[in-house]
Amino acid sequence: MLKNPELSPEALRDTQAYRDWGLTDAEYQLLTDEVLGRLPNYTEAGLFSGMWSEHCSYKNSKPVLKKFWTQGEQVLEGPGEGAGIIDIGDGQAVVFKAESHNHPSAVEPYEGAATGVGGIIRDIFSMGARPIALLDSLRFGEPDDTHTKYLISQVVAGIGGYGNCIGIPTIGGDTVFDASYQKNPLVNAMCVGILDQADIQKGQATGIGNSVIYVGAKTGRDGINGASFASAEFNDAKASQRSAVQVGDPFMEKLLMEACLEVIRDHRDVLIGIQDMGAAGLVSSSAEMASKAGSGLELNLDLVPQRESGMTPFELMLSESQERMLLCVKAGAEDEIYAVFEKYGLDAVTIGKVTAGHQYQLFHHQELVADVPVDALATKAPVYQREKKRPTRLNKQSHHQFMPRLVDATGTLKKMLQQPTIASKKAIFETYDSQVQTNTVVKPGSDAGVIRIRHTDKALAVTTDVNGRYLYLNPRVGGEIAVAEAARNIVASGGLPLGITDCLNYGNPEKPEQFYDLDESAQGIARACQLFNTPVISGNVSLNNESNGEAIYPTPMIGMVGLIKHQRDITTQDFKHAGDAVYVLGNTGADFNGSEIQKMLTGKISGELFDFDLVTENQNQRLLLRAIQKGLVASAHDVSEGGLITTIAESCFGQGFGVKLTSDLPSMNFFAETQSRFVISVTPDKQAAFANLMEPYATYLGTTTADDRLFIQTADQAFDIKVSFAQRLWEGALPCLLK
Amino acid sequence: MYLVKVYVTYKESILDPKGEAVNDALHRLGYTNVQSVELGKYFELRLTASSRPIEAEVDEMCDRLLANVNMETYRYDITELEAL
Amino acid sequence: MYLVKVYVTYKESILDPKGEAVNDALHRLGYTNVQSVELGKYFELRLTASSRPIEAEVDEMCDRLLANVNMETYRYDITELEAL
Amino acid sequence: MIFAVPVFPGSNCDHDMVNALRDVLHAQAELVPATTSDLSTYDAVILPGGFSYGDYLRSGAIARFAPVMTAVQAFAAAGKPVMGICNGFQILTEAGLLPGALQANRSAKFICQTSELIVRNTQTQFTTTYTENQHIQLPIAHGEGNYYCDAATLAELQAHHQIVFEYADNPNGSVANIAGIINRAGNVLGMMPHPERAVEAILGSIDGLGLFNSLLTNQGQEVTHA
Ligand SMILES: Nc1ncnc2c1ncn2[C@@H]1O[C@H](COP(=O)(O)OP(=O)(O)O)[C@@H](O)[C@H]1O
Ligand SMILES: [Mg+2]
Repeated sequence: MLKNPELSPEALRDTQAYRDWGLTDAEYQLLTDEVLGRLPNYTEAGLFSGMWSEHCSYKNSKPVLKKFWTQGEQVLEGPGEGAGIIDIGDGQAVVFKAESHNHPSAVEPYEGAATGVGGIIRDIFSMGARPIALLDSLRFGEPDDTHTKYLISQVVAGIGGYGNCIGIPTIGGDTVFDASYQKNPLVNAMCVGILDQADIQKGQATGIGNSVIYVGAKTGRDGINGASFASAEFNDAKASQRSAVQVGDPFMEKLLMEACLEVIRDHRDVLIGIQDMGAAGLVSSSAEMASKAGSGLELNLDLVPQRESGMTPFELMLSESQERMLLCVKAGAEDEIYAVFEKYGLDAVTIGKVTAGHQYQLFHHQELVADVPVDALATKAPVYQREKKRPTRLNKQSHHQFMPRLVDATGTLKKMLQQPTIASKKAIFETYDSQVQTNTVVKPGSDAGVIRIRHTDKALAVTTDVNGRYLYLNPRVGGEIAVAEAARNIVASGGLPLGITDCLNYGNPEKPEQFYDLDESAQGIARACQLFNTPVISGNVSLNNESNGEAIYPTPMIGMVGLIKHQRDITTQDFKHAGDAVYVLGNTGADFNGSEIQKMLTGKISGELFDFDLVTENQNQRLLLRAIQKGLVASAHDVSEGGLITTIAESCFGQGFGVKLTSDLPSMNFFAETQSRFVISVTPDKQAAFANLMEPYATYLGTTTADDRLFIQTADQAFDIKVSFAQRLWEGALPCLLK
Repeated sequence: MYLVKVYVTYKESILDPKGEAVNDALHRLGYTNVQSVELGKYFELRLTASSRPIEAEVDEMCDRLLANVNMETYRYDITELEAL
Repeated sequence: MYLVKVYVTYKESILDPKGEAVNDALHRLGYTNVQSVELGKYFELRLTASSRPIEAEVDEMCDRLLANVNMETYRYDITELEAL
Repeated sequence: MIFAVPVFPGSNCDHDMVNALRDVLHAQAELVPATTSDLSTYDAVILPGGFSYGDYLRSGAIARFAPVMTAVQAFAAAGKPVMGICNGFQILTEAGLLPGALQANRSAKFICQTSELIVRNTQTQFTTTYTENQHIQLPIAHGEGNYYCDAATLAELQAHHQIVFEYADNPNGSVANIAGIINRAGNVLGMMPHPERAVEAILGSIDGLGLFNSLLTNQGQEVTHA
């Protein structure tokens, strides 16, 4: 059945066929001359192409990732393992990570998105944690062409299809539409898990003679060398070379998750390590487990459960079949482990063992088909310090702030509420089960999703955020804002930010201008993380998000988790009663470059990004959190895209209250996107204490009302609209656009 | 008017979890002589003639929407229905 | 060895939401000559002969598992495959 | 009263149900594997929500053949209370313990939202703590919750007051706004909404408590029709 008989080592060298797998000539040379001291055979070269891909080795992004701040006394496990871990007290910890599945989702949106969710869930339970929440961060083109609509509906269906079936609530995310993502949508998924610190697992294989056990789905020819595919630039001409698409099987994963968690909980004494098979499948999981432990490893590929006949070692090792895990178990304890998987009807097979030394050896049909140093695979990928050049688009920027001219404030508001990025995302998140596991206190639709921790008084707040437009205008400040905005959403929900994960979605790092974006924004993220005390504990890099040479906006998705110490502090964005005082915390400037209103009125964004001050941001966040913890706040909503007016309108929509407010700002400023602000409502009995605490940072605007009317007298005009009508526009926009 | 029956199945090498679930269920019910099950989609379309040849139109619908050619294959039968 | 192709569709009186969704999508793509779409299931079973007549066996599998006769109907074709 | 909550491979609301019963209602409840063949030591059975066997064929179609379903049949035949929530309802219809079938939602999409229900029959052992025509808020979360039955079956259901819950604002296309039905004998109830998700104020609603409290109050005794 072999379509391409495998090339001999010499033929591989002479034909340079390794280039098709993403290995460069220099990398092949390095492999031949320094790592092996001989020509690699077909299988060996394949192993290296997978392990040295950007997706597995971070060869282009490592120097950038080093700049991240990863310390903090709360960190139990930083980047490096499957997912990071943070202490939340009482012997418990939270585990989280995000993963991109951009390219697979562009090719097969349903399965691409579904397997993205499946993959990130495995990262979490392989750490020993029970997954308790999912989030999805999506970027699509403008929803006005049929292909984009198709992508949106399929991606959303795929995310729901997997998460709903496996029974993990999807409680948050964000969705943005911009032409920048039209050919290259972003599909990032985040999973949060919780564990007892005693259950923390590592992906390692130690102890000579211990067994390597394969569990879960059988290996087929799906997604062969997908890691290299994910790392390659998109190009219409290449469409035909894509290897088989992976299909997700959430039912299998549900069984696998329950079985693995049972092994971790009840067979701790014989379990040495556990790791999911993600990118570069079997080679990546096994080589990493051995390398981390300083061990050698030997696998007999004939024992690998196979879905198809005649698979070659290359295919077996690089297949990205889903729903598979690798365990390292004490010799002699195999039967005990098999019994657990048997109960769930799953395959569990010993396929190899830990060996003395540091070689990675594969046997197939009684022949040694690969024999390479294990560290060379797992840790010796070349690292590139890419060239960095300030992009011309930044050098050409105008210093002038765009000033929207508003003839009709209310009319502009109506239009704003229907912008796809501003409009309600209910049509999307209502297709996700957000309540399974019965811990969801705040469902999607407020600033952060909140889940209580059963049998404690604690809760976790989670969010994903980033505004690529800000980064496009200023990558460094945009990076700071991405973290600040995430923290703002956590704080508005009553949480103390604990840490972040990220998906760094960028263009081709070999282009100096694109590398500039990556490097600058990483520094912005790092600085903000340090100030907010939110270390980066895990993440993922997705480069080459380009189609036919055009890169997306730099889009580092920030996934943040915060701790709510007492459940009474859980706060949502909806106004709660009529007659409450409405305040805005933070100053409003005439900040319009990169804003939704600039986009809405001019069709594009341009100019130098407005000023942003992290210190002010942090101070305002601390102030709000203090007020919440003192019990002074009825509702809090952070101000982001669409400005103050959008924020106020959203707070009205939740429970249908109106407002009667007065401001000395001009109407236009109600659309400004000045950072570091919140809209807060306070019951009359708490108003004095609140004002006292917030002076002089919060401004009183007026009160909520029982009327179905949003009324704001500004310096020049008035916003005046029925709340129910405005809400219909806001909620109706997306379903209408997606028709 | 035409009746078009379209059959969409996974390509070889693509995992078919649904087919496997049915296969396993049939085995549990005692039909151990079942060797394999594939579960695909079956569309019945009714359409009137357009200015283009019907085969070209159906091919295009399949390629664009009814199947994802990265992972699925399709075939179809076209029957011309008598006008009422 | 037999190859059995089973087609399961909704009974006539029943609305088919997924078929309608496809119908709407085809219209949006400009195939306005599409009058209706039904979306059903298509099974390909491979099975070896058992002691019972194959039709009886397939009927039973359909009634018990492959279709829900409250809302679906089925039909099938059986082909005998040559032994290899 | 001891509740059994069968766990099918792929069930995912099984723990939610047991947590509601134990933590909130302080009732005795046990998870039982789908391989269990005897339920005679229990007083009530609740089939939980989820995606049994992935729901890859039709919701509930494969689960209906799990060994525990033979026991559920016997349990129901003995007149003891059986309740099916969401996937549990789908399994009960596939198993023939309740009439009709559950089809894909009218929107062809999964829907997760709070829905308003009207309690139409309070003369069942599952609903005595509600008042006739009471409006309650319960979460729904399903892709195939669109109840279908033919006209004759519907007439039967109506004639015998077997429609227990109706949607106030039909979210999925169900015939006659049906959200939950009971069998003729009055001991098997199936419903798409999730009462176990509505037993704690912090999660948004406590309107689901009525079902469990009714069961606990009536202790498996048939409610005499007024
Ligand atoms: N793809 C999605 N999945 C789940 N929830 C989403 C998604 N997109 C948006 N949401 C929810 O909609 C609400 C508004 O989102 P967003 O506009 O991004 O809020 P913010 O500007 O406060 O970050 C949030 O509760 C968010 O979790
Ligand atoms: Mg927000």
